[in-house]
Amino acid sequence: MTVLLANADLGPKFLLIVPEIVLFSGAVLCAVLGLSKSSAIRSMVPWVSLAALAATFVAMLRTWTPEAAAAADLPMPMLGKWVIALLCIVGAGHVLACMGSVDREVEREVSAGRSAFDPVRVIRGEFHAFLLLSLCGAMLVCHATDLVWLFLAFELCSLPTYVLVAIGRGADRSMEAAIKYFFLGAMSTATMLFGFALLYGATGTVELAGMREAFMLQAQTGGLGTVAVVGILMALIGVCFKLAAAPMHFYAPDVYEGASTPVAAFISFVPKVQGFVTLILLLGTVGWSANGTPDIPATVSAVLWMMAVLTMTVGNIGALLQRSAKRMLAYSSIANSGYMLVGILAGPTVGIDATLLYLLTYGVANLATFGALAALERNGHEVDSIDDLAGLRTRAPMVAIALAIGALSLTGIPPLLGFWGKLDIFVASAESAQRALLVVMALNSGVAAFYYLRLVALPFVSEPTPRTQGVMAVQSTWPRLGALVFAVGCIALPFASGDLKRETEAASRPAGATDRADGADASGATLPPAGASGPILTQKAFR
Amino acid sequence: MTLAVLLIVLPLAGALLCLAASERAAKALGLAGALATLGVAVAFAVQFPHWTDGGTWPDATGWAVFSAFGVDFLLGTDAVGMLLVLLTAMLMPCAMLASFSAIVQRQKAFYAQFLFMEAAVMLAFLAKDVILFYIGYEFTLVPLFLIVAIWGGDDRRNAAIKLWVFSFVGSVISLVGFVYLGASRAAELNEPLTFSIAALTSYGQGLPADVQWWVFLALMGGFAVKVPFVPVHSWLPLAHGEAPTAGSVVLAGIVIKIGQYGALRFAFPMAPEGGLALAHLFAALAVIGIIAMSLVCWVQNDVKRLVAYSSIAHMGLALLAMFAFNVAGMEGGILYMVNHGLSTAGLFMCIGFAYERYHTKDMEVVGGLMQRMPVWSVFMVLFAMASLALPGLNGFISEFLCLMGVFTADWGMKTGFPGILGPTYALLAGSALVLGALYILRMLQKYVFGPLREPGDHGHHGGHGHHDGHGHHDGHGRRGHAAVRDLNGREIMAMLPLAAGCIVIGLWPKPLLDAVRPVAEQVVAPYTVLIERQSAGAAPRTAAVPDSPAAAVDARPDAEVIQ
Amino acid sequence: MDLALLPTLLLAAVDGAHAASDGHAAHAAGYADVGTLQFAKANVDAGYSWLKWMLLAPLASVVLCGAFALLKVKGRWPAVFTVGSFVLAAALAVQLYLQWSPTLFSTHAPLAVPLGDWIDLRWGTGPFQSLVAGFGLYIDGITMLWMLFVTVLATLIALYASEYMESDVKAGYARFFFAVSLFVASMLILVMSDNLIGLYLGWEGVGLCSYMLIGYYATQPGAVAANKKAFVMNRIGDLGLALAVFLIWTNYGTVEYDGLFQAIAASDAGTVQGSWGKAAIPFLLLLAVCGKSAQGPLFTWLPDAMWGPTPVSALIHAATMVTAGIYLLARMAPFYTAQAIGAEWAETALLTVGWIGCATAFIGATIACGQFDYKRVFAYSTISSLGYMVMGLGVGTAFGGVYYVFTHAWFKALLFLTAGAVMHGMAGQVDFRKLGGLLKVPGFRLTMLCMLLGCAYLATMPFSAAALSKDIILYQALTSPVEQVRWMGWLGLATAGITAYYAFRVWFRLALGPVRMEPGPDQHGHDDHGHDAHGHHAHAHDSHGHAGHGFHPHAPGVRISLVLAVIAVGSVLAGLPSYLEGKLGFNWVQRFVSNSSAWIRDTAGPEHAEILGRDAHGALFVLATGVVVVGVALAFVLHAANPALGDRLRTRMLATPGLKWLATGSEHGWWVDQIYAGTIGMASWIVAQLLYVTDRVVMDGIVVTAVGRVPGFVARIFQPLYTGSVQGYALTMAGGIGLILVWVVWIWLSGGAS
Amino acid sequence: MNTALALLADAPVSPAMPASIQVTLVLALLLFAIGLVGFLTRRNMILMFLCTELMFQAAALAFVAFGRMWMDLSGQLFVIFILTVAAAEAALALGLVVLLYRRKETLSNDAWAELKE
Repeated sequence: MTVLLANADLGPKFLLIVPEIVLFSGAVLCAVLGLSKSSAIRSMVPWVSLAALAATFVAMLRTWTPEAAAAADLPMPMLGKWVIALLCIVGAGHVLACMGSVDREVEREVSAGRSAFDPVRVIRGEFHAFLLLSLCGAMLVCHATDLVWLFLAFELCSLPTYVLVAIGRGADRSMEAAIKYFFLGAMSTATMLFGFALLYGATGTVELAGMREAFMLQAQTGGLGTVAVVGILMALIGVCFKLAAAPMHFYAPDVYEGASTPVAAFISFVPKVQGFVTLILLLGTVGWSANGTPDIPATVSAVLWMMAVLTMTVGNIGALLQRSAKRMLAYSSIANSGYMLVGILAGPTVGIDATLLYLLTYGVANLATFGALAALERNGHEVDSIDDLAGLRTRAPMVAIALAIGALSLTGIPPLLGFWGKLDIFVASAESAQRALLVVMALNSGVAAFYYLRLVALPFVSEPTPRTQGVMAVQSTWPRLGALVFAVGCIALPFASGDLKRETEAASRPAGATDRADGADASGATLPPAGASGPILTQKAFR
Repeated sequence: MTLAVLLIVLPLAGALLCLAASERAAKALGLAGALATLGVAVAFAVQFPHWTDGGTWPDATGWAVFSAFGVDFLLGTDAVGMLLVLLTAMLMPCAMLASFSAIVQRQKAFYAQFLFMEAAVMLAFLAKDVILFYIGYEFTLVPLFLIVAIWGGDDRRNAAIKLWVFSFVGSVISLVGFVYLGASRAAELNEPLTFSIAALTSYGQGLPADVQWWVFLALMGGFAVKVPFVPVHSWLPLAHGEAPTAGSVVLAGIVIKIGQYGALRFAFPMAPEGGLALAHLFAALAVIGIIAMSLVCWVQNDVKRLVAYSSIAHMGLALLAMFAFNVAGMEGGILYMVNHGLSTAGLFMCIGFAYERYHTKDMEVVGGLMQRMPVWSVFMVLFAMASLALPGLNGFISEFLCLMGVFTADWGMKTGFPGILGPTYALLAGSALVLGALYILRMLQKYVFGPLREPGDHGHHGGHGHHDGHGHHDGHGRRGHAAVRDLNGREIMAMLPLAAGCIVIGLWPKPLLDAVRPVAEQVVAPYTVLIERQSAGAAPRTAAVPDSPAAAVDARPDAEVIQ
Repeated sequence: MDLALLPTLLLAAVDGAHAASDGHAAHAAGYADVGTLQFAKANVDAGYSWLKWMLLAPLASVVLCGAFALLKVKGRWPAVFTVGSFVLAAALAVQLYLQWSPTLFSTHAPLAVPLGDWIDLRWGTGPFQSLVAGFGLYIDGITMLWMLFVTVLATLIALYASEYMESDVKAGYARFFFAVSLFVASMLILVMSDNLIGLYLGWEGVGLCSYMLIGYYATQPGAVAANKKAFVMNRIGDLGLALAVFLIWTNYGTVEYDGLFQAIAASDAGTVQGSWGKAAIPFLLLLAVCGKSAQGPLFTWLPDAMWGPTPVSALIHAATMVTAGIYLLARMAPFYTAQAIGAEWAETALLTVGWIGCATAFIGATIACGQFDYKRVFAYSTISSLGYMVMGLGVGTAFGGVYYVFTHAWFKALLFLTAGAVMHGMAGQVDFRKLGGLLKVPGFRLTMLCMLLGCAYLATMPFSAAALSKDIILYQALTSPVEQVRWMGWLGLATAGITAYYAFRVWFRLALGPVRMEPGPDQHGHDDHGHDAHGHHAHAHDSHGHAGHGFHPHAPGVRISLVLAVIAVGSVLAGLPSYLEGKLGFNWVQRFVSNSSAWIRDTAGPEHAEILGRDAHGALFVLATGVVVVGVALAFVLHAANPALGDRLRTRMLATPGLKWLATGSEHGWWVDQIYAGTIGMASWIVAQLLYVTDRVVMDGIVVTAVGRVPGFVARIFQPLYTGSVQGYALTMAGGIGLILVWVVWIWLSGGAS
Repeated sequence: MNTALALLADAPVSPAMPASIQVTLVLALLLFAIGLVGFLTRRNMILMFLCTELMFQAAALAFVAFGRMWMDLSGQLFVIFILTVAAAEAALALGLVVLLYRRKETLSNDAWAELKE
């Protein structure tokens, strides 16, 4: 107890979680308003959650200064800033994506007067509340200074997603998705927890900083003990479940297919953020350090390496066989986790910022794609089969454009956002001499080019079929708009890449580390005199 | 700089305008955009100061927009790039003119795709940064895919997918090479990450031989798909076979040139040791390609496919010549880009116009068109002769230089450029002269000359075409194809620039030769030094290195007996 | 003109002929070794740049005719342009001769006139560091000779064609003259260019024109097959030429004659020993010659080239283009010397040339005996005569070869033009079995007499220009110290006899005997088929009447007759150089050769030599006359006195198994075409088909598809793992983790912790 | 407490553990294994959930044991939070199970295996 209280001066910490508090109160508000009798107030709920996200963003900008972060002695001071911003922006996209789709039938019946308002049947409030809560949990992960906080934040992020999957659309499939997600999630969480226990056993503290010191000592005196290593591995298992990293990925296709499209979009992104932040913190604790000594145990990195390779490959080849768009995107999200694991493996100095940036690029492109799907309906039902997209350009041109841009960005076609994310990971793995991973990733993106192509070709090349008669954009314009905005983001954000890179580098800097020497600073690369290292080059060569 | 930027922005703007405009305005807008770009390109070429000294222009400092990724938005190019820019700017309006009547649906999209493609190609040719080049190089895929997939023939789906996957995988492989160079440079020299061509070139040439081997393999492997090289060529005949006329024109005239341009600009200079070590492999592939593909052309009955295969053979010769590592070969190879661009594009246009009239590309079904379309057949014969390298036309200059470069490669000690290929390769590649004549003339024989055969009633005319001219048969002939007329003014306008180019370059190549030579020397220089080193018994890399081929020549013992 | 003139004229020429045969003890030193070479440097004189009009005039006509063809303007203007431009060119050639030949003959220095840049690539200052080939003229003796007879003959034949092609005025008239003008321009470039690449330009240029003109009747499958064949076979030769150019450049660092010859003269026989790089040059050049001059293995395109309109056959495929090969050999004679490539290589090269020519001459003659298409007979006779010329250079007398080129140009043109006149009249009948007694047909008498003259010359009737020139070759051969060369001489002599036979076989069959005029299929005479000339068409058909009945041939008109007469005179006068040699003290043609790069071969053979133990000159005269007389006599017996006998003989031969092959063989040209088609053609066609199938089915169909399928295939393997049951997933997850751990432990145990 | 810190200071590797603690840890491991095996074998959703609870409690037990070993309270403190979260999960799980039972009148999760490849 005293240990905690001893160095638990909560002032700065509290200051830093103001954004989350804002978000939390937003969630509560949503839950309350959702139960209002007046449909006008009920229909305000999405706007409230949007406002909450906006407020969170502003609050973050205000509170999250380097000084404050340093005062709160977080292991990675500026990590939270990036993550919260990311979650606010993409989260807003998710809110837009599920506008008008949550309990649509109920509202229609109520407005048609066919049935009276019944608080039990209306779920909009809970839905948005849980959505915000989950985001809140993902944000809180960044504040973790000890395993307890980490575990709690982790669960706060996870549990609401189970509910979201269950209530997203009142169909059997979503139920099935929910139990799969929940039970397997519970199992992996338990495993992770046991891993935490072992870590605690190996170090005698739950403080990340303390554990780090302990591991440092152990590493210098004959390496980490078996207990520690096993603990790390078990913790990794729990994390990888959230990342849907092979072999913990099996649930993903089923769950995404079962969940409603907006929810699928949500769980394909937010748990990844949560997972990767946790992973980064854990690895940092285990001994990852900016100056690379001592590094994480070879066993752990070997496991991660194999996981990365498997994840990329499983995701991409799995996606080849799918006819269901959501299932295909599920596999694609698995593959993208693999790419980000490559970034993690590239090490703290070059890898983390690449991974953090990739989170953004993936989130935006993914949302553009999923959002486009969410903005479609076929006689009131979700559009899922890829064949329903044939000739979409004639029925919903804007949606088709968003879909295509999102898919191209996921493919990594320059100059779209996705390309820059991939490029950054490429560079990171090359800089850290992970040649094998580089090649595997390249080949994988070659495979990926094939299935993403469908999302471009079907809407724009194929002609409409009888089957696609009923396919049209949902009557609420917001999902369409969201998808479009994020598609535009895919085009526009690269031009802000300088700032983005700066932020990610700041975020990836561990506490007390000085500025990276060899980072790509935004001041623009200055060319060395030609022939400096190439003796053969003639003075006249192309420059 | 502004002109260079305009070259990229104008087509983009034009494309967006096209998309925004109405179907009816699309043609005009598209053509206007392309012509405006042509104007800018000409202005650019007029201002270009380095036509004869191999320098690059403009040398403005880049727009730091992507510099976070080590990418400098640096535009500028040398004489070769300029030539390709001009070629692109010239071909685009022609291609559009050629498709006014051929494309009836989704015209906005069609012309927009071409302008998108033009912007991308311009970026690729103007980039002074590897990643910028890659952006253009890769982005051409999207419009190209759509053009083939939407406006293509019956098998367009298969063709488009193959085109997409092949090119994507290929370019990603070369991207790996680029990234490896850039990143390991930054890591090794502990300098900020940069992808500027100059920096990577100087760094790559400093790498140990085995690393260069891999780098060259990655870069060239990627570009080999685009060129295309046997055995990764099989997407091209499909793509050409299915693409609409303008698509084939642009694909053959410009897009596959990006592959060769990449080899010239990146693969060769950035990993000379690798290039040297792999030269025989690629040369062998090229020779196989030349002979095999020429023979395949000989048994084609689908005209378009025939020309597609022929361009595989031709590009094989161009690449082979580059691997000769001497000025004649490199110069010939580079000129081949331009000349092949002109003549093959012309052939595809002719074929396209005939296809528009008869809706078949099968020489068994349609032939002897000279009687229906004399003017068309004049162009056809002209371009055919150009592509079988008839002296006095453009094809000859490049093909002759290519063969000469390859042939004289191992007398290099005298020429000042020790190559490693030689007469054997030249002899094998020289068979292209004969085989080329064989298949091109077979095409003319069946397609242009001979008795008139038309889809409707060719059975009737089979064998004895001399019935056809007779008055009492004309009614019959008309019933078959009354509408078939000779080329109209627009179509002639579309082909005139190409024809003029073929003749002018053929008779007055000096400006081109002078423009290309310095660049060729730059590319060849490192290889000269390397080969000398090897022949001089592997002196250590730190040995003093002459910095110009001329000096390299002086450094060498003169008396050289030919073995 | 009239037959009566001929004997007197010939008698008057006898002493001249003897004067020709003796005299001339030029350096007949060795066979391959001609001592040290030296070539006068060309003197550059821009004052002669007016010569460019010789090229520009035909090119202007090309442009005009092309415009007419494109704009479909009907009318006779193209002929006017063409003839006009040719007249101008000829006038300029003559002007050049008058103005400049004295200087040439006194200084021996060729004239060099730079006209402009073409290929100009310099990457260094040193030797071998530039490839320069400009539009420049290099004019020495042989150039001037070719310029003269090409332009003059071209003018005459164009005039002839302007009537011959009348019926095409509304169709291909402009196209025809477009090609003809282009041909003359290219031919002049070929002979006047001052570098090998320029020569290559003309070389392929004339090839293109020949292609266009053979395929002039583009609707005829045969014609377009023939012109493809011609072009491709020539391409094989051109490949040889290109490789030769490469080798020349690699060895001497330049492709410009002037520097090149100086370089050869500078090289010494010692160092060149065993350098294949140099030794290969003459053989590659020979390959080029085989292509262009229809020699050796590549001769088969020339007979098919007869698909072209007859004036074309006369101009291109008899008089001028096909002699480009001989020009090349003469021009490149320095490469066939010991100093250039070493003695034994030089001798081998010369012998090869000789044998190729000799064999071709013999084979061509034998095939000509079996043909019934008189035009094809003349085609094979051309092959045979070209063989003689090549053999001439092979046995070491460029003078003999070139002289025969000169004389042959005239009488062979005459032969073809008379043949053309007959076809023109007989609705394209080319089978002399269906014709006869034309000498009696009004209007055809002049034609027949001209043909008689032509045949007599072809048969090298004694004292004819042909004989005077051909005997130089035979004399050189038979008196050679080298035994092989002597054998060539004997074979050549035999060939002369055969030639005499088939030449008169044709004439007897056509001119004598009962009048027989079956109209032809109207294929060659007026070929406007397929061109859109409708109304005119019907008319043409009525007037010439397809049906045999009521067929009345139309006799050649003024222009044709005039040209025939002029060329007949020309072929007689072609002998003047020899006739007048006694008076002038020099041979007009020989003087050209002596003042060219071929001067080393300008000998007419040793003055005093023996054949069969007799004085060479007398012996050769007797022998040559003998074989001719025998040949003509045989022809007379079999085809004039008693044609039935000839036919019976043939049927008898066809009946007897032992001799069947002889008759049929010579009829089918010894099946050379069939053999090529059956071996090389078939083989490569099969290979090509296989390659195509491999590419589509194996490469694209199987390999690519397979590689493309691999990921999906792998995915399918693991698909069963996605059972959909929670426990299943939990199990696979656990299993996966387990496997990974096993792998980790394994690499850990095996030492290398990644 | 202080001893624990001292231990941490001078003995980086985990201190020698009393037998009792070893027994506890083995017990925790057994619990975890049982939970896992049960999860993998049972089809009844409530039992499966209980198995995950077992795994949670195994972790809790391990925490307690290690806390004892290190003479450190934070282990036990962690347990409190674990219990809370477990309760939350229980609520969620049971709610879900009820919902599912309403729909298909069965507790076997084999009824819920339609989503698959």
